[in-house]
This record gives sequence, C-alpha cells and structure tokens, in this order.
Amino acid sequence: MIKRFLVLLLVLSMGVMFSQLLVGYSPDRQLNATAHYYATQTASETGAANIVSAIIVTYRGLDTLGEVTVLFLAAAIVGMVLSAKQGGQSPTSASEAERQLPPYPPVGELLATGTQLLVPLILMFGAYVIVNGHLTPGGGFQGGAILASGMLLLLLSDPLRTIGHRLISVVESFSGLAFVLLGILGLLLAGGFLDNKILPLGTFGSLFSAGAIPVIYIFIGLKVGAEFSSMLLNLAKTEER
Amino acid sequence: MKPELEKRIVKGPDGFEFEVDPIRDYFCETPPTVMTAAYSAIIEKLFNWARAESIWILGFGTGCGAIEMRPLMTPRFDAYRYGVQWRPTPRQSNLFIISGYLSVKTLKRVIRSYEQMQNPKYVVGLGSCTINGGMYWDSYNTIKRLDDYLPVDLYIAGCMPRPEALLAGIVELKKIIRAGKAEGANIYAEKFEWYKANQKRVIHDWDMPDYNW
Amino acid sequence: MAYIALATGFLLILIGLYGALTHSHILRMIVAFTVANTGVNLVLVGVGYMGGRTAPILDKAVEVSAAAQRIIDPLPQALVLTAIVIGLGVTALMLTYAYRLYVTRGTLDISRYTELKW
Amino acid sequence: MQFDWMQIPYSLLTLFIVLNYGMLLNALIAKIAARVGRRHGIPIWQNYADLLKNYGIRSSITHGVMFYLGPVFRLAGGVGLLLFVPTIFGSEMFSNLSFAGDLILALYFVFFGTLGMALGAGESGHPHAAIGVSRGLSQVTTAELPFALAVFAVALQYQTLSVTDIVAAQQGGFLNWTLFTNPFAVAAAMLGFLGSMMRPPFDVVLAPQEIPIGPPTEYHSSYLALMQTNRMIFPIAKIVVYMNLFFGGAASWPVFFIKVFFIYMVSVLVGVVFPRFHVEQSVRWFLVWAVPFGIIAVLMV
Amino acid sequence: MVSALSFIALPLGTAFTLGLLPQGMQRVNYLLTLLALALLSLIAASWLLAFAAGEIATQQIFTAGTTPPFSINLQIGMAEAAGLLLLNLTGLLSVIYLRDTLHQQGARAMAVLLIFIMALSGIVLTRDLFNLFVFIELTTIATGGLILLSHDKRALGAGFKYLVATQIISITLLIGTIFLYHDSGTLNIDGMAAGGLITGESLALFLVLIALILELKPFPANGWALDIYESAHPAFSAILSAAAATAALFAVDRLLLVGSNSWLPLATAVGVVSFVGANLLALVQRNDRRILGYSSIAQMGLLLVVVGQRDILGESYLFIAGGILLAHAIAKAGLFWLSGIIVARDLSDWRALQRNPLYIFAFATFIAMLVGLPPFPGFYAKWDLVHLLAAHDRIALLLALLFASLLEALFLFRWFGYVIKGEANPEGIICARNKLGVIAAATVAAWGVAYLWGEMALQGNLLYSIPLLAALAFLLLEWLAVPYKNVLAISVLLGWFVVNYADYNPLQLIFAVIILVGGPLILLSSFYARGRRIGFYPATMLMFAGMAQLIVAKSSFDFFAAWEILTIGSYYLILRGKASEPHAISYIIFSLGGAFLMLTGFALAAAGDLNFLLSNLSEVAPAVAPWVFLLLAIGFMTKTAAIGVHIWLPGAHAEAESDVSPMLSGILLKAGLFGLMVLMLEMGRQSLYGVDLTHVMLWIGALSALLGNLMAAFQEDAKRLLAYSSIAQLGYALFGLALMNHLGWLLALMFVINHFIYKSMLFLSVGGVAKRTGTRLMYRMGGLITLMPLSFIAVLIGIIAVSGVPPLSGFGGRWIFYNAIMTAEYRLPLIIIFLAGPIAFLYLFRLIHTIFLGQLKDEHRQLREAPFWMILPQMIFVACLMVFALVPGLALKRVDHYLLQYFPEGGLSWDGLTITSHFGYWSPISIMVIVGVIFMTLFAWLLFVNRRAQKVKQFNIVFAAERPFRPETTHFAWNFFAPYRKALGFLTEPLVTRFWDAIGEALHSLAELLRRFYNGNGQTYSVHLLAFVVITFLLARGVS
Repeated sequence: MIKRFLVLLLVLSMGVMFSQLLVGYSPDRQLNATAHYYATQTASETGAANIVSAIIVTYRGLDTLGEVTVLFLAAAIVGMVLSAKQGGQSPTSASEAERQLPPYPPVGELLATGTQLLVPLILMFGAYVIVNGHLTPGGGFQGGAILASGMLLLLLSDPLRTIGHRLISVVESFSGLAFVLLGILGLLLAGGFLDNKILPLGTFGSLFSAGAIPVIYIFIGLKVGAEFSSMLLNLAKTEER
Repeated sequence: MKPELEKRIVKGPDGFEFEVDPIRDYFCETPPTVMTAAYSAIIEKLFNWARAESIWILGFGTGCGAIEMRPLMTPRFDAYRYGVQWRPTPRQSNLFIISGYLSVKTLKRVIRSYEQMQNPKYVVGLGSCTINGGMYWDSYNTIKRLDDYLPVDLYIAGCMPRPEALLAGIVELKKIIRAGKAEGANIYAEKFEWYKANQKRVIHDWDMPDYNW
Repeated sequence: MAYIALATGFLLILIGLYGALTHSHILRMIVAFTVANTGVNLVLVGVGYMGGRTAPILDKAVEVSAAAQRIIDPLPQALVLTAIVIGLGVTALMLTYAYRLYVTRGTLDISRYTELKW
Repeated sequence: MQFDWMQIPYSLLTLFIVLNYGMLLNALIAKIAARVGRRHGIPIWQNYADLLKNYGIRSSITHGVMFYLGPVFRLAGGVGLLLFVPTIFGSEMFSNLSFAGDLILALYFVFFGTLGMALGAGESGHPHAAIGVSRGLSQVTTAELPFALAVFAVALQYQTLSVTDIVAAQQGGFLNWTLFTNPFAVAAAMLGFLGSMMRPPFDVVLAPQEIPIGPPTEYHSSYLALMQTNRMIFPIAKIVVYMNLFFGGAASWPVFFIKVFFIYMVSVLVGVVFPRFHVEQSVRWFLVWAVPFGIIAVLMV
Repeated sequence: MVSALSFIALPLGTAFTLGLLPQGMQRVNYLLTLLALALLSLIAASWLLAFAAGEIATQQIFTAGTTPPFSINLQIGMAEAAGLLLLNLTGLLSVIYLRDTLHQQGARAMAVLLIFIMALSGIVLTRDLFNLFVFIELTTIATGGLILLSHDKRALGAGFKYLVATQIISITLLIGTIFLYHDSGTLNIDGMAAGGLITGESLALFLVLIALILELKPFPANGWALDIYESAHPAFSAILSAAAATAALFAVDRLLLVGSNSWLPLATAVGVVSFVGANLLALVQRNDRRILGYSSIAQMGLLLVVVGQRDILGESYLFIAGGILLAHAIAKAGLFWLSGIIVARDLSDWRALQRNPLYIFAFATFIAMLVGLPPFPGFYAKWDLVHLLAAHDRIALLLALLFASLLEALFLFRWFGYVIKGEANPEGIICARNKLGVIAAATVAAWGVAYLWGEMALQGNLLYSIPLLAALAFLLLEWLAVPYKNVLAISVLLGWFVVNYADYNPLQLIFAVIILVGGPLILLSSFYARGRRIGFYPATMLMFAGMAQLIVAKSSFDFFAAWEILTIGSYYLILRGKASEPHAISYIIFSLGGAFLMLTGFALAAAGDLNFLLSNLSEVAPAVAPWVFLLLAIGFMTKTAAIGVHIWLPGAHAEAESDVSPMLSGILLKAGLFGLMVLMLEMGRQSLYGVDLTHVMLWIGALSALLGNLMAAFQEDAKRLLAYSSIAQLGYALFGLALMNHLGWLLALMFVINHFIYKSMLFLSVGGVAKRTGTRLMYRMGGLITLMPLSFIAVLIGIIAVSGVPPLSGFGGRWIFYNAIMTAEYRLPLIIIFLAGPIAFLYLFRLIHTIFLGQLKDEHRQLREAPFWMILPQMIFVACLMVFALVPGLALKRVDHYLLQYFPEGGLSWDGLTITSHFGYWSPISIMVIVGVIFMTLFAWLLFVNRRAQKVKQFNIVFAAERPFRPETTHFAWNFFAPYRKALGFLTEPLVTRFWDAIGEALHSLAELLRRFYNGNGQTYSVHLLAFVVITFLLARGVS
C-alpha cells in the first residue's frame, strides 16, 4: 500500500512537472524557422509533395536509417532470443515437442476464405501506399506495416505454415543494404549522405518524381514488411509450444 | 626420573628433528674441585679474617629450629654486630644453618642449595636432630646424621638451642674460620663420591644432576 | 485542441507510468508502457499542431507558394513516426524477454526476478 | 678545559677518596637505620670485610659473556659518572675528566651501568633477575622524569649545561643555591632522588625474599664484589650531581663530605619511615606528586 | 580523410550484409565483423592523428544535401575522433574476445554488436537532438540483445529491468526533446545553444538532461545497470562500461552547452553523489563484476563532475576529461576482460591470476590506472582538476572528490591484496589465446596512453624520469635469478648516487646517502633469497626511484609524483609479507589519504599554477598559507606515522619480509621527514586561528615519542616493537623540526641518520632471528646469545645507540636535543618527551633480553647464526655506528653550516675534538676513550680475580632450592612490563585504532545499509528512476 502511495506521489509529481510544461506551452502562430524552410523549400529541393515524407526520407534520413535499424535490431534480437541456441530450456526441443502437441483446431471457413481473398489485396494496397509515399499520406513504414499485416493474416489462417524464413531475411538484409548504399551514393553523387538528388527530381507531383525518395521508400517498405514478418514469424513460433 | 627430565625428540623451526637430553643439555655436570687458597699466606689470612667477619647466612629454615634464627635479627640479639647477615640466595651465602631435623624431602633441597653456595662455605647443624636424629631417630623420613650427607663445621646441641646458643656457635665458627680450618667445601669435593652415595641411599627419587652448580 | 491533446497525452503517460510501477505482472507492465508511449506520441503530435491549418502535403489544396501559411509543422509528424517505430521495436523486445523469462522461470511476476541485487 | 695527564692520578685520587668515604658512609647509614630499630648495627668497617670476603671467595660460576660483563658495566658506569662530573668546585684537578662532556653526559651515563647490569642479570637466565629488571626499569621511567625536568629548569635558569658554570652561578652565600632560587626544581629533583636510591619505599626492585634481591640474584663472589664497589661509589657520584646542581657544589673536601651526607640522609630518613610501594604505586606517585613540581619549575624559569 | 559517415554506413552495411550471407558461414561472418571494426578503428585513428598533427580543424558533416538545422549534421573534432577510436577499438577487441560466443550465436549477434558500436559512434557524432534519441534507442535495444550473450541465466532478468528503466528514460527524453524543439524551433543542438531561446529555467531542457544523465547510470538510480554489469558477458560489460558510458558522456557534454551552462551545477551535484555513493557501496561488495559496475558508475560520476566544472577548467577541460575517461575506459575494459577468464566470481577467486606474473602485471596496471596513480593519465588529470578546483575555491567539492577517491582506492587495493595473497586455485582461470591477446592489448594501451598523457602534460612526462624507467626495467628482468638482479639493483642505486653526487646540497646529500647508499647496504641482505623473487625488485626499485626523485623535486608536481611512486613501490613491498594484507591496505589508505591532503595543500598553494615550484611555497598568500601548511604537514606526517595516523605502521613493518622492514623503517619513513623539512624551510612558522602550528607539531611529536615508546614496551612481537619504536623516533625528529631552531633541525637530521643506521640494523637482526626461529614472538625465543652471537652484538650496539647512552652515537642526538630545547620558547610538550626518554629503556631491554638472554628453548638448541648476507650489512652498520659515534662531524658539520643560512643563530662549533654549543660541550672521542679505558681496566681486574669461573648451563640457577621445570616456564618474557601496564597501560588504550576502526566500520555499515536499497526488483528500480528525476528536479528548483 505504501508502495502504491509512493508511486502515486511520484507520478503526481511527474504530473506537476508535465503541467508546468503544459502551462508554459503556447501553440505557435507562425511556423518556426525550420518548419518554414520545409514548407517553402521541400518542393524545390526534393520534389516531394508529402513534406513529411521528404523530411523522413531525406532531411532526417539518418533518423530513418536508424529507425529501420531499430526494426532490424528488434527482429534480429527477437530471432536470437527465440531461436535461442543459448542455455536455458532449449527451444530446439520445441520442434520435437511440436509434433506431439495436438493440432490446432481447424480455422474457420470465414477466415480461410477471407485470407485467400484479402491477402493479395492487402499486398497490393501495401505496395500502393509505399510507392505513393512521396505524394500522399503514407510511405514505406505504413506500407511495410500493411504488407506485414498480410503476413499476419496468413499466419492466423494457418499457424503451422512455414514461410521462407530465408527469403525474409534476405529481403530485410538486402533492402537495408540498399538503403545504406543509396545513402552513400548520395554522398558520392549529390550533396551528402542520403541526398535524394542522385536521381532526377522529375515532375513535381507525379509518381516518378522526388528523386530517390520513392526508391528508398520501396526499400524501406520491403524492409519494414520483412522485419515485421520475421518478428511475427518468430513470435508465432513461440505459440507452437 | 621426572618426565620433564627424560630425553625427548624435538623438532626445530626448520623441521629438523633432534634429541634433547635435559640432564646433559640444561645442567652442568662437572663435579666440584678442591679449591685451595690461591694467594700467599698473608693474603689468605686477611681473607680468612674477612670471611670470619662477614658471615652471610642462607635464609633457608630447614626445620623447627628456623624459629630460633629470627630473634637473632631483633634488637635483643642483634647478630649484625658480628658481621652476620642473611642472604636470600645461596650464591651469595657462606653459611648454611641446618636448623633442626631434616626430612629426606628437605635434604634434597638442602643438597641443592648447599652445592649452589660458593667455596668456602660452612654448615652448622642446629639441634640434636642433626647430630643423631634426636627424637626422630626412628623416623621413616628424616635423616639421622647430617655428617653423612654434608660436611658439617659445627654442631650446636640442644632441642632446641636458644638464640644465645646460636650466637655462641657463630662466634665459635668465626674462630674456626679465622684459623683456616673451615674447609668443608673442599672436603665435600674430595669425598664427593662418598657423599653422593650416602645422599642417593636415602633420596630415592633422585631427579637432578649429581652436582648442582 | 492542442491543449487537450497535450493534456490527454500527459495523462496517458502518467497512467502508463502508474500502471507500470504498480503492476508486478510483466505483461501488464508492457501494456502500461505501451499506453505511456501512446501518450508520448500524442504529445509529440500535439506540440506540432497549429489551429486552423492543414496537413503538410502539397497538392492542389495547398499550393507550394502558400504552404508556409497553410500547413502545420511537419517535423513533429516525422518525429512521431520514428518514435512509434522505435516504441514498437522496444515493445517487441520486451515481449520477447517476457516470453523467455516465462520459459526459463515459469513466472511473469517481476518481483520474483531479484536474484541479482545489492 | 683540556685533557692533561695529571688529571689521571687526580681522578684516581678522587676515586679513592670517594670509595672510602662511600664505605664508611654506607656503614654509618646502616648504623643509623639500625638505631632507628634500636639495634646496635654493624661495625663501621663492616663494608670493608664484606668486600674483601667477596673478592676472597675461591669459586665462581659464569652463565656467559654478558653475565661476566654485567658487573663491569655496572662499575664502569659508576666510576665514569663520578669522573665525568667535577667533584670539587674551583679545583682544576678535582674536576676530574669533566672536559669530555657536560651535564647531559652525566645524565645519560647513569644508564650505562644500569643497562649493562640488566643485560648481565638477563643472561643468568633467572626469572627473578628479569622480574627485578622489569620493576627497576618501570620505576626509573617516572622517577627520572621530575629529575630531568628539574635539570632542565636549572639549565634554563643558568643558561648553561656545564656543571662547573652551574656551580659557579650558585656561589656567594647559601641563598644563591638553587635550593632557594628555584625551590620547585629542587623539590622535584629531590622527590625523584628518592626513587633512584633503591631505598624504601621504592625498593621493591630488590625484594629480598619474593625475588631474592632481584637482578643480582645470581651474582656472587667477585662479581658481587665489583657491584658492591659500585654500590659505594655510585650513590655518591649521583649525589655529587645533585649537590652541584642544587646545593651550591662543594669547594673543598670537608664541605663535600658534609653535603653528600645530608643529601644522602634525605633518602635514608624517608626510607626508614615508609614501607614499600608497588611498582605501579610508585609510578603513579612520581607522576602525581613529583612531576607537577618539575612542570612548575620548567614553566616558571 | 574517409568521411566520418563511414562510422555509421560501414557497420550498418556490414550488419546488413551479414544477413545476406547464407547461414553456416560463421567464419566469414566473423571475419567480416572483425574487418569492419578494424577498418573503423583505423579510420578513427587516422582522424585522430590528423587532428593531433593539426592538419585539419573540426569538421561538420552535412546530410541530405542541406545545411542544418534543416537536416541532420554530424561533427567530428579531436575529442570525437578520440572517442570514436576508443569505441571502435573496444568493439574490435571485444569481438576478438567474444570469438567463441559469437561463433555460437551466429550472424545476428554480430550484426547487433556492429549496430551497437555504430549507434555509439552516432551518439558521439550527431549534433541533432532527435537523432541523438534515435541512436540512444538503438544502443538500448542492442544492449537488450547483447545482454543475452551471457551464459548467466540471471542476465535475462537484468535485461528486462534494463528495458523497463530505459522506457522511462526515453519517455522523459522524448517529452523534453519535443518541447525543446517547440521552444527553440530547431532540433540542432548547436542551434539551440546559439539561439539563446532556451534558458536555464527550461523544464524541457531539464528533462532531456536528466534523461541523458540517467543514461550514465548515476547513483542511486542505477540498480538495473549494476545487475547488467554483474550478469552480462564480461566482454559486453567492457563495452558497456568503456564505450557506452563514453558515448553517453559526449551526449551530456553536448547538451550542457544548451542553456548557457546553467545546468552545470546539476551535473556536478549528480556526479559527486554518484562518485561518493558508488564508491561507498563498492566497499562491501564481493562480486567482481558488480564491483566493477560500481566503479564504472563512480567513474562516470567523476566525469560528470569534470563536465560540470567545465566553466573553470578552461583549456585543460579536454585534457582532464580525456585523461579520466581513457583511464577509466581502458582499465575497466581490461578488468572486465580479465574477469572473463576467471572462473568464479568472488574477488578472492582472482587469486588464480597468480599463475602468471603477466596477469598480475596487467591487473596491477589496470588498478593503478583506475586509482589514478602515476604515470597514468588519471594522475595528470586529477592533478590539474584539483588545482583548478582549488584555484576557484571549490574546496568542498574537491574534498568530496578526494574522499571518494580514497574509498575507491580502498576497495581496489583491498581487491589487489586478495589477489596477491593467499593460495590460488589452479583451476580458477581458463584462458584462450584470443582473450589473452585482448588483455595484453589493453595493457599496452594503458601504458601507451600513460606515455601520451605524459607528453601532453604541462609538467613533463613522468615516463622520461630515469629512476622510474630503471625501476620499470626491472619488470623486464624478472626472469633473472636473485643474485644477478640484486647486483644490478645495488649498482643502479650506487651509480645514480655517483652520477648525481655533485648536484645535491648538504641536506639532500644526507637523504641521498641514506637512500642510495643505505639502500644498497640493506639490499646486501637480499642476497640470501633464492629463486627469482618475482615482484620484489620492481617494487623496491620503484620505491627507491620515488625517493630519489623526491629529494631533488623542484616543483610540487614532481614532488607529488615522486611521492606517489614511492608509495606504490612501498605498498607492493609491504604486501609481499606473509600476513600483511590488512596492513598493506591500511598503509596505502593512510598514504593516499595523506597524499590527497598534500595534493589539496599544493593545489591551494598553487592558486591555479599547474606547475608550481616548491620554492614558491614561501610566497603563498597569507590567507591560505596556514591551511597549506596544515594540509601538507598532515600529509607528510602520515608517512612519518605521527601519532593519530600511525596505525598503519606497526603491522606493515612487522609483517614485511626481513629485508623489507629495514628499508621501510630506515629509509621510507624519511620521505615524510624530508617533506616536512622542505615545507618548514619554505613556509616557516604559520599560525591558524592564533595557534602556532609548529607548536601543534611539537605536541604531536612529543606524543608520538611517548606513546610510540609506551606501546613498544607492551609488544610481544619483536618487529612490532621495533615498529612502534620507529613511531617514537620519528616523533623525536618531528619534535626537533618543530622546534624551529638551528639545533632542533640538526637534532632531526641526527635522528634521521641514527635512526636509519640502528633501526635498519635492528630490523635486520631481528629479521634474521625471526627467520631462524620461525616466530616473531619474543617470549617464544630466549637464550640465543650463544647461538647467534653476531646478531646479538648488532642488537646490543643498536639498543645502546637507540637509548642514547654514551659513548655511542645515540648520545649525540640527546645532547643536541638538550641544547636545542634550551632555546625553545614553548616548553609544555617537553614534559612529555622527557617522560618518553626512559621508557625507551623498557622496550629496548626487553628486546635484547627476551630474545638473546634468558632461557634457550628446546626447539632452538640447534639453531645456526643468521645467514651471512643478513649478518654482513649488520656488521657494516655496527661499523658505521661506531664511526658516527666517534666523528659525528663527518656528516653533521656540513649540514650545520648549511642550516646557518636558514637559522643563523645557534650553530655548533666544531673545533678540535670537542663540539661546543652555546650552552655546553661534548667530546665524543674523549668519552669513548675514557669509557673504554675504565671498562677495560675493570674487565681485566675481574678476569684476574675470577679466572677460575666455572661455565654452567642454563638450568644452573638458584631456584628456591628447586630446579627449573622447562625453559618455557623459566623464561620471564611474556607481558614483561605487567606492573607498568597496571600503572600507565591506560595510555596505550588503542583509542586511535578504535577511532579509525569506527570510521571504517561506520562506512562499511552505511554501505551495507545503503545497498539494501537495490532490492533487485525491476519495478523498484523504476521507482528509483522516477524518484531521482523528481527529487533532482525539486532540488534543482529549490536551489535556483
């Protein structure tokens, strides 16, 4: 009880701090210098219509690279932990245990059919979101997540399905590598690391525009999709026990 | 033999073991020798005078007569007048007064103390018990004749002799000393074998070297 | 608007923290942190909000020339995306840990994992 | 002051006079003590007889080299102390060998004999000897303290460490003696003096029956004779220091004899009246009663 | 130059490539990882070299073809380059170290590791706040993964606690970041700092700062970090401690620029609390990795302080911070790596290192580096830091830092003691070659950095000092047998003396002779040793090197460095003794404590001058001068073991080896006296609050003399007795110095010489006896005079000399003493010293009596004389004593004249045979002749009258008509001065010991109590974190 009270006290103190932030906050009337720059210069510099995408992929591309790396890391660690060649109750025995386990109850007709119907659509939608990331709301992350949701659906409909792990890992690594290489190309060919001007900017507002942004977004999308899928797969395996 | 006098194996700090024989290693066993007057006669005379005038008695009361020695220190008798004083250690004493009957147990201590005194040294037997055993003549654990065990320079008879007798005896002893006739220590050295044999005859638990330096 | 968003965000954070610090069940803690993260994200977006403006996408509705007056600050939006992804990564990691902990020790009570102390 | 060969015979003469004086003085004091007990006491020449007898003992034993050397140290200490201090003030010849060092030399040479004796006693292997030494050393630590303080006070008072100069400063009437010019120092010194004379109440070191006379328990014949010789010289040598420092020194032998006698009598008078102290009692006694005088003396100078 | 972006692109690319490679190609994966890290290290090195050479200036790296603040930019400068090199090298070495584990875990683990290093590099490089957050999160997640490299099952729990903690940190960080952005309109850190929009009051800035500080794991909100250190794979802990903390420090440092330094006090405060707290808690820790964890936290605290004090450090900032950081990183990484080859986890299990001296060398290097001993960078850094702090009157902070450093030294040296002493478990260590290589690399790096920092130091490189080099050279000669090394050591010392002879002034010459001629003399006794005697010569030579440097030191830095060096050397020497571990630790703690006081004193005196000349001590501002004097004096007096700080000495001297004790007592103690002489010559009298400090020293000297003697009298252990006697003798010397007159100083010098000769001799004799009898307890000896006559003679001469009885040289000391006090204006302490004098007889007699006289024991009946090589120096000392007794002018005359320039009054006159002072006179030769003649005459007389003496044996004593039972019961020796104990024993109540024990006890209890705080519950740790944030906030607000 005392502990709860203490925690409450602490949280309330945090609350007091936050409230000070809140009180001190006043919404900007004007865009600040940075935002103003983005608002006015994005179009000419990057050719992307979606300023957020431009920021994500180009201006703050290094963040995004880090972000992608976070996913990569998370996936790798999840894989490491769950494939667990290390001590403890070795889950390698899990695959043997798996056979003795009773099979899952059969998936419903609705789910099975829905999967068959929806997965291609989902994948397509994901691809769309990815390639249009520089124009409309969306982009690699969103698209990648949509791609992975297709994978989730597949897993739900058939938990025992084995999906090419190897493929996923090659995709994630390859797209990551490609991202880095594109960044380095920017360093070599254009104004700096991850500069999108290594490709022509094209016509503002069209699909093939904004330099390397769509290309990078594609890789991001692939990578995010692959990472999420790999994580899902690995987590799904834990279910097998 | 007492256990502490038995030979024993001892381990040194470096781990080396060797035998320790207490009697041999801890005691000097050399027998006493006759010590003649080393100086010319006149010096020896001077010394004999000094010896006579400076009689240091070993403060060791061996029997009931010890009680008679105490009054000698008091104002009434004041033995100091005669150059007499008591010393607590045999090393510095010249005169051993065997004060009364001498049990065998005490004899052993007396022998030790006597042998630790330096030449010249004198023995006075006090009371009849030292002469012939006195009333303890048939006792199982007192000696009868002091003479058999130590060379006695002077007997003072009585049971017990009074302090005055003791004083008279001391004065008599001084005469003997001055005359150069108090050579008990040398007699002891000469007849050492005989004395030892007598001593060992009565002392059955002989647990000391033959001569106590 | 912004104030409401911020206040809600802060509240979520506080709720999340309170939950994470009072529930000793690991999964509950993870959920609580997710709540808190959501709050953070809300705060992030809320800070960038400007009343009466539109999304930072340049199209026919918002011409490039008028963008500076029409759109809200795009940067927090970019940031929040990163924050979300990172939060996701951490959550995934925590879940994995939770799984492994359960496998090795058979409990999800965090107060049982105190063999390392002092 | 420089060395002169003539100093050797004169030093020997001093030694001879002091030795004989010591023999007689000691016997006299024994007689006085006997009279206090209503006894007649020893003859006045008794010490000569004792000494001669001990030299005349025919046999002796030795426990080892240090045992052998102990009495030599002891007597050398006594003789040295005597000779390092000028005996007669104003006499070139009876200032003995004091050219070798000043008051400090005398002060520290006191320990020469003590140390050697203690070592010799130690080698005898007799526990009682060791116990006696332990007691003696314990007692001397605090018995010396008031004396040292007094000496320091006197040295400060006269601004010199030379014994001759100190005596010189006290000339011209007995009111110039340190006794009157610096009574606290003298009080401290004389209380300390009691402790260093091996007389009651500070003679538990020699407890004759408990630890048969302590350190010299194994000594006999000529060793003992040497120590007796020292016993005649050493107290007088010490008293000479006191006399020179506190009582105006002596300008002639008669004055010397009288002053030494009276100073000696201080300890005798105390001794015949008081029983013995434990070692720890005497240690405390000196600290509580004697040292404060010394402190006052040092601070007041 | 290769772009700095390669620090991000290269590892990332490699990490992704690893995923592309088919499975089962572990070797290739591993090689790739290695290659990438090696390449990165090379690039970092090339940057660093370029910066160091001044070829390039700090560079900005822009991304996305846009300038900041609109895009993210990186910045690399000298500091960053160094940091990057450190990170990547640590990574590289750890990867080598982790070879087997990584092979087992596969490509994923390597990728995670690479990304971890990448993220750390990113933290160092980035100038964008949000980017910083991303990199921090990357490290967090990577940490979460790398914890699992451990074989320890508990690591899992630790990892989860860690993740929980980082959640809270990242929430704080993000909230702060976004509001900072809102307030400043930029995410660029330099932009924020330059914009001036962020004030010191900013709560957002506080949140960001506190989050970054929390990344440094400040005490006490760090339970999770400790658990990780304890359970993670040591190689990872190495990275975490060395690299991750470094990176976080860079981040904190950068952020503090924002808000124009107004949060510096926060950093300082948190730093101090961490430094003190972590070191305190480490005191009661027994687990090696956890203790390293505590130490890491402490070091981070220290660095935080340095960062927080940036405003006053000026140009030295990088030098100081870098020095401490590198020392910490290399040492900690090295120690963690070492812990990886140790099988068991208790501190004492490190004894396994004894298997190879090289392990010990590495361990010693790391420990010395952590403590900040010369010649390692921490030493230079601490010197500068302390000086600057003192110059800006931040004394309280300074004292807190030094106190905590002392705590740190305490647990580190205690650990070192455990390792050196005791039986090693041969199974306790498992060592692969790759791991060894890594540890060796760290050791080399340690010395490399030491050299580097020396090069950069204003005060000159300590590694150029020839004595130190000579001492270190003996490390390389360890394979030689003792006789060769001994000859070499002796000739080195003598050679150094001959070379420098002409440069010493008379005062220095006396000390030089004692050190450089007396040292070899004592070393003669070392010939008796067999085998190689590993560790002895480097330590000895280190001590001598320090001493040799000390007496010629011109600046306070040289002096202090020499002081530390001789302290280390002597510490190792003491530690070599059989049961010496607790004494060695108390020695080093008192020495370091004293040294820290000295350091403070010097710093106060220097007023910011980093290269302060000792001769300027006389010109210290009057306001601080008494304090300087006080601090320095206490510092020196810890070495002379003045009463109050003496408790290290008896044990240390008693337990040391036979030939070490004389060096310690005869030579080492003189260092303190020399320091005091320098101090008092330069500063003269000082009074504090109206109290003349020299009067205080008089009291201390007198009390030391009294209590030292008194305690010596009650010892049963012969060497302890001598040790206490040293305390007393040094008390006399101190007293002499404090008299502040000509003769007082002469007295002190006389004591210096005398004490050296007779104490060395006595220690050697007693050492020889103890060697033969196998005990130091005097009551178990006895009667050895006939078996060991030469030792007896040495002791006899020794005690006569010590006691000051004419005709030996001790008397000269007493004579000068009396003459000196004649002019003393303050007389009260004299009473005590008078009392002390005769007490010396007590212990001296006891020493010779109970050992050599009395009853010989059964088991000693067949002993032989001490070894020749131990007797030889004793006999030389006997000769020296005799010569010095006869012609003291030989040594003292020149000093007497030399002292005239400082104390023109009261010199001695040395005409002819007699030495004359203003008050008295003294003729040593006459005394000797007179005493000799009297003695010989009497001896001859006795020989004549006593020629027929019968030699008897030990039981032929008068025993009250009985005979002795056994020698043991006949030897009166134990508690020899029982009546004296009854009378004055209360004075020897170990009050001082109790006082220090109580302090130690209190510290330990406090630590034991405080560490309960870390109850192991991840949730509680989070509460701590939160509470830390809140409390810090409240405090910060309350203060401002």
